[in-house]
Amino acid sequence: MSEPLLEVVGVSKQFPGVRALDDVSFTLRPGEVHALVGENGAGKSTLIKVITGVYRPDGGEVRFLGRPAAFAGPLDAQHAGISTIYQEVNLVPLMSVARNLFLGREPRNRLGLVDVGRMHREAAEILAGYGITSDVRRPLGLMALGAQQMVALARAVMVDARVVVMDEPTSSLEPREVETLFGVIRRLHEGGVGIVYVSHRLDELYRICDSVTVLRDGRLVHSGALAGLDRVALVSHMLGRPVAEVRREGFTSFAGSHDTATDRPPVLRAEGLSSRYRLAGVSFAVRPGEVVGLGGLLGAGRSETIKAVAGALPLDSGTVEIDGKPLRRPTPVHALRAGIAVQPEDRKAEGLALGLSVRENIALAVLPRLSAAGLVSEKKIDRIVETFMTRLRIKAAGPHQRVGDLSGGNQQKVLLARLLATGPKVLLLDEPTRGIDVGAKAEVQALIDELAAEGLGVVLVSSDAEELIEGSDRVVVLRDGAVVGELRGDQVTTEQLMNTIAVAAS
Amino acid sequence: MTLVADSATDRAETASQRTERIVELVQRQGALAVLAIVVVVGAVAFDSFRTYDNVGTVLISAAPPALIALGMTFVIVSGGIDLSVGSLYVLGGVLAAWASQYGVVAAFALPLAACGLFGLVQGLVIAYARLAPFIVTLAGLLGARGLMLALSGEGRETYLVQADPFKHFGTGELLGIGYPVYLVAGLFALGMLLLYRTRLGQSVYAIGGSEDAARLMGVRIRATQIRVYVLSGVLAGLAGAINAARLGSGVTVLGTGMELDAIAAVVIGGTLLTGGAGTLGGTIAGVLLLQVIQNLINQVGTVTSAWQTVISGSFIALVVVAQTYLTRLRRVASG
Amino acid sequence: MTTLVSAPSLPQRLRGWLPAYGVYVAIVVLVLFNIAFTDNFLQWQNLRIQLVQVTPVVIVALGMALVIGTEGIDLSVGSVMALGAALIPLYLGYGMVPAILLALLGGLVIGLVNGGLVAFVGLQPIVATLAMLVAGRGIALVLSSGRYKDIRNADFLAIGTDAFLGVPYTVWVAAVLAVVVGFVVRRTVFGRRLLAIGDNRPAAELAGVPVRRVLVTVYVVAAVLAAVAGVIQVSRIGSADASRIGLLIELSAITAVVVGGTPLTGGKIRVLGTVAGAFLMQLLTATMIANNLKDSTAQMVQAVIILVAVYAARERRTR
Amino acid sequence: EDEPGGSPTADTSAAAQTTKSADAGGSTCTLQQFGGQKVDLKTATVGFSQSEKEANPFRIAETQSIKDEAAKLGIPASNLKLTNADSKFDKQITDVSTLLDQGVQLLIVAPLNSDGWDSVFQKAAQKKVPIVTIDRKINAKHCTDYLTFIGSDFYEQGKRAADKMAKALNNAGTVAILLGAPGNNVTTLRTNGFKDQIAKVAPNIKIEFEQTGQFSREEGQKVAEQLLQSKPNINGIYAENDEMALGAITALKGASKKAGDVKIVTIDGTKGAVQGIVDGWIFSVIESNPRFGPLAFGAAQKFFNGEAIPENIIISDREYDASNAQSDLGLAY
Ligand SMILES: Nc1ncnc2c1ncn2[C@@H]1O[C@H](COP(=O)(O)OP(=O)(O)OP(=O)(O)O)[C@@H](O)[C@H]1O
Ligand SMILES: Nc1ncnc2c1ncn2[C@@H]1O[C@H](COP(=O)(O)OP(=O)(O)OP(=O)(O)O)[C@@H](O)[C@H]1O
Ligand SMILES: [Mg+2]
Ligand SMILES: [Mg+2]
Repeated sequence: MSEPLLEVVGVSKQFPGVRALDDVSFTLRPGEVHALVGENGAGKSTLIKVITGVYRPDGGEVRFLGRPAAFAGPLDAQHAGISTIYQEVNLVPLMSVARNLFLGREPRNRLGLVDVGRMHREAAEILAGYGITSDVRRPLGLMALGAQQMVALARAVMVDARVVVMDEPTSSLEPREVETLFGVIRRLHEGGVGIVYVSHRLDELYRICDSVTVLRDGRLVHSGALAGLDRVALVSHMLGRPVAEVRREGFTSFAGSHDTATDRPPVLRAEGLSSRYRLAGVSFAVRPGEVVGLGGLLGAGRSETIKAVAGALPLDSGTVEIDGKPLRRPTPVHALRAGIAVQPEDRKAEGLALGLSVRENIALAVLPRLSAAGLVSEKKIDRIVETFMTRLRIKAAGPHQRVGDLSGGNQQKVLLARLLATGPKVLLLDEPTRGIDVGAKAEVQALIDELAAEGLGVVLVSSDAEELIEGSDRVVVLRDGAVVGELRGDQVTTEQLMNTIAVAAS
Repeated sequence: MTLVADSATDRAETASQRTERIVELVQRQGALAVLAIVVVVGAVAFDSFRTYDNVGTVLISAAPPALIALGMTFVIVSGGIDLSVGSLYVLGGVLAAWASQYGVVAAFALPLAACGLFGLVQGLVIAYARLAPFIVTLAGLLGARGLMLALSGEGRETYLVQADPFKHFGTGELLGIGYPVYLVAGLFALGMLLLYRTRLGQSVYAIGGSEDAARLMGVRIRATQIRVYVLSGVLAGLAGAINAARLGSGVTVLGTGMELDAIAAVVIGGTLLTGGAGTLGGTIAGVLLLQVIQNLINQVGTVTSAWQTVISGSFIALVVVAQTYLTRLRRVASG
Repeated sequence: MTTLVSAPSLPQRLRGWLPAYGVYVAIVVLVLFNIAFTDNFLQWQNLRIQLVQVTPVVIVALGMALVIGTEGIDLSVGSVMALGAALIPLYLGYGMVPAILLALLGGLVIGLVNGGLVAFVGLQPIVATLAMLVAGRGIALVLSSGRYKDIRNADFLAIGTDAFLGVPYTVWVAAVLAVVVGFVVRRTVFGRRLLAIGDNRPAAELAGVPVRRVLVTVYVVAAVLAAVAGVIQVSRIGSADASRIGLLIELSAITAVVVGGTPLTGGKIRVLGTVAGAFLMQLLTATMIANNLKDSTAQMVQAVIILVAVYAARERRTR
Repeated sequence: EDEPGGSPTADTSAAAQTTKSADAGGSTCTLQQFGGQKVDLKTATVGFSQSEKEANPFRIAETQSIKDEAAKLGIPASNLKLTNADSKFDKQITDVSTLLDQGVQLLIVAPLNSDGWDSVFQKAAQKKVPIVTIDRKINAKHCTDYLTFIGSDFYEQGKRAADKMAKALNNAGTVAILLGAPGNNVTTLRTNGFKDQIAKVAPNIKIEFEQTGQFSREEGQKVAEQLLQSKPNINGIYAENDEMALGAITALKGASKKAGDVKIVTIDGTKGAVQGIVDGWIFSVIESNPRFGPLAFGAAQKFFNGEAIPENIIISDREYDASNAQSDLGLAY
């Protein structure tokens, strides 16, 4: 076997109150695609940050190309040959796509000035290879998350790296983009580059990874080739539960079709939602106990539809009715009061108050109910917070921990807890399982079912086609901000979904 | 794999793109547009406003604030703020006047070096101690003024400019426009190159746009921050020096509130106070706009001092509200 | 909830402790210094002077802390003080209470404008209030037709001079306001919402927090508090000088808030820390005046102390 | 000299400035020497640049006096261009430049600072516009740069205040100074005059404390409060303007002192301060007369008529104490 590219030897990292990494070791060889898996909060992202010098380990050592490496930061690591795509898209939204792509290594002319023309040309060429054809001079922030992720990928691969680290690169990608990504990985793999690949989507791992390292609660629990390890065994490692138990419970938790009487009046009815440049008359209805999926490609207007219903997108025309009563004014406050709870796509930017505690975040939307005459009742808050922390199995040092210090999955659960605490009639979920581990994902999916069974209307948006199909009773397909089709009953299959999209496109 | 956008989307894209471009142009040049309107109105209303002399006066008066605003633009784009510039401006003037006894080179070198050093210290504290720029430079405001008072015998001593070439630089004119104006124009051109066309400039935008992302993308945050504050300090010192040359002495009773004027000019010019976006062209327009408004008030010649402040304040609010409205249009237009 | 929790080490505990209590340590140090080097320091009368002098800053800083908690800033407080002051002599003829109410109403109007510009127009707080900083004082000057007025109403002057239980009325006012603000921040829905907005405004909005209403209220409260400070100042000085009252107080107030451990990034407010921060800066000035320090030295010392205090009060993030 | 029961306006003729010395040993300047054009003031445009907001009695009286005199001479209001620098020196330089660009034929300036006028003089010299500086002197060349200075002798004011203080304390005691704004020429001169004279006439008076009160009542009060706390043995306070003295009085009241316990000497001559003498709180006020209108326009008129104008026109300032405060209260501004 060839010399290892990267070795992590007995690394530990302690955060206030949490031991994020405890004596973790792992090895990466040239041309190897190494999966790093574990539940939310297992320490994957922390390990990556230790490798690239974002964090300093409390103990242990990182060795690169046979020599001890203590990188001063990502730049240092990048110079040495370790390129990273971080879990949350980490680009500068206000800067243009091209400038983001080339930041720190802009092409320069003889005077040492940035050669803007060449930069734009090259950027357009490079991104075309990733299926992105939009204007590279536009601010990056105007692009969809998936497109941004592709830019980050292109950026990481552009340098001649020896090691490429990818922390959940597919969490905001479309199937089509995932294929592009895999093509890139294959190319790198053939070029002898070592790849560390973090993902919660197990089928992906089996498609592209050679070996796997499993972390649980900051400790190494398994490391070895992936080929010999079946899914159930892998999951049992991750969850720390016996194989038999995992096999019995399975890991897709949607119950299938729900009991929705078609004659019941809809709990949510959206009529002709229009907003310049974004939505062109979207209409649909959701009955109590029904899960309606919104399908479509990136940029089809799914998130916009959700926001419009939640009153967070100024509308030119259109109405939203709850239980037959139209919303008086389409603002988040009124929508919430009427019983609409929304889980936004980007939990960091729009979902959570990261600086506040788990407790404050869960209670935020229901403060009026937990208070009398404007004074909050700590007791009532404690009760509701405890209920939901237990029900959603939120893993935190306690209700007073900063949400920003939780792992991605647990952050998502806190967000869901806040929605449920409002006792909504309609749930709007935009990518509810993005970045969530198998265990939590199953829990969230089961939860969606359970809530629907309790009579809630659910609107579900997911880039994970499987999840969308399995989870929804009906799928409304969008394109360019308009409804182009609807799948019901037997039609709710992946093929039908793809067909509808493709037909509309042709 | 061919579920790519069709021609319908393309058409929609171009339509929205066109609107966006137009709106973006107006927005980016918003301050310039308002400036043009104000100048035209002024020229129609007052004979004495459209004289060549008056243009010269506006430009030369705008020179020191423009330099300060130039540095402030870098600072604000990088996501920071510099409240110390007013004090550094006075300090620079006093030092320049004092050093002019050793010749014109010293008269420029000393204030630039001293104020640059002051900026360096602020930059170091901001970068390494990770304190909020607002508070660090607020302390800088006090510290620099204290230093200036200490150097001038509690402000009692006014050093007179000794070097004639230095004085001549401050008061001399070419084609009726003072020399400092040419210097400032040249520095703005350099500033534009620095901001738009160098890696440092890119880093400034990046750390202002998202410090976390910039760090993970390998931008050297600290080095960039430090440079930005040094630049701001140096430019404030230079502004002080050319003003000393123009006034012929190191006046100690200057500069209070100057930082707020500079911030106002930069923001009027369309730069986001939260960092990450802004142009130097806008800053020039912002500086000139504030000067022209003062000038117009003087042209009227009968506005009481109380009303002058009311007008200035309302005007700032008005322009910024207009800016914000345009920005929002742009955001809507581009999705 | 089965996370490994280990007890924090001593330096870690110290680190957690310093931001919260650093400002009190600094006060103790300064008091000890004064006991050693300043004449007539340990006297009841001296404490009274310091309290009376710090009162306007404390009141303004309380409002400022609320604004900063929403990730905003209010530069217009000094001008609002001037406006409140300018209104007093205009309406004192109708009696003390109407005059004070009108002064507060003046503050309320400016607060509404500030809040409206921030919450509805979407201006950045520093710009919106910068415009008001300039225009507000202009309005105050116009109202007072440019010249200050001496106050002769004995009832009104009594506010600034008389005491209850040996403590001046004005100090009582500040104390009560501090308690109320502290209570609001800790115990009310409004306080929680305010902090959530400061931490993440879009998130708060989607969570159904009436963001605009809360923001407008915050700016109104800050402005009304500033007007209260203006009224107190007039009663103390015995004249309403719109060109001078509240000059640069926004900087003192911001300093007090930040030195007291409230971060400028919002989402967190330390009310007691703010009061202590104001008191620390007041004690510092007093020390330097009492020891007849030169103005230049005084300013440089102040700069250093601010930096040290804020450095101690900063929140550390692990790396 | 005074007219009993004079009109309520401040600008009674009795209150007007009188010249003390029309030429303190300096040169004179004629239209010929200066090289300018004869101008008829009635039809001329005149510029007046005020340095600070008209928010305190001194500045209000000063600007009003210029306006009144211009009206009296029949200068149309639209020909009198007023600017206000709002205490910003840069702005004053720009203001004056703008006035020159507007083609004013006479410029009256109340400078914020004595130095820093080079660029303005250069421009004025080119256009041959005579500059009359009032209340604060400008350090520059007479007859080339400016026509004349009309104002008080601040150093002298400080000396007179020292004499009063010496008298009040019987030549012995401890005194505190409430300084004006730092860096201001007025502050410097009033301080130096006071200290020099105290050293000369009453060496037993110790100056134990000097802190700036920024020429403002609020600051003056604050500083005085601290002062009375840390140095309760103070016998006298010299305030460099009336505002700070009035602040100090409030502080004294707060410290439960009685009128006359601490002797206050101050400079300016505002109504409030003179009333303070009547009430017993202030020992003496040295006047600094702001009514520059008549003298300024008078000098200009003479100049355009070809007469020689002296470099300095120093006005004689009144002083108020217990003997005349009641009767002369009407003269205060
Ligand atoms: N800066 C921090 N401060 C305190 N605790 C932290 C910090 N960063 C991470 N943690 C904690 O360390 C643990 C590991 O977090 P990490 O982000 O590495 O998990 P992960 O495996 O990447 O999870 P996910 O799949 O949800 O992204 C978690 O318990 C988290 O709460
Ligand atoms: N591949 C792409 N390249 C460039 N811009 C894109 C791309 N895909 C989408 N966009 C832009 O992003 C904007 C918003 O996308 P957004 O993610 O909100 O859509 P969406 O339908 O909600 O998708 P999702 O539900 O996956 O988030 C669209 O208006 C479109 O202009
Ligand atoms: Mg992670
Ligand atoms: Mg979306």
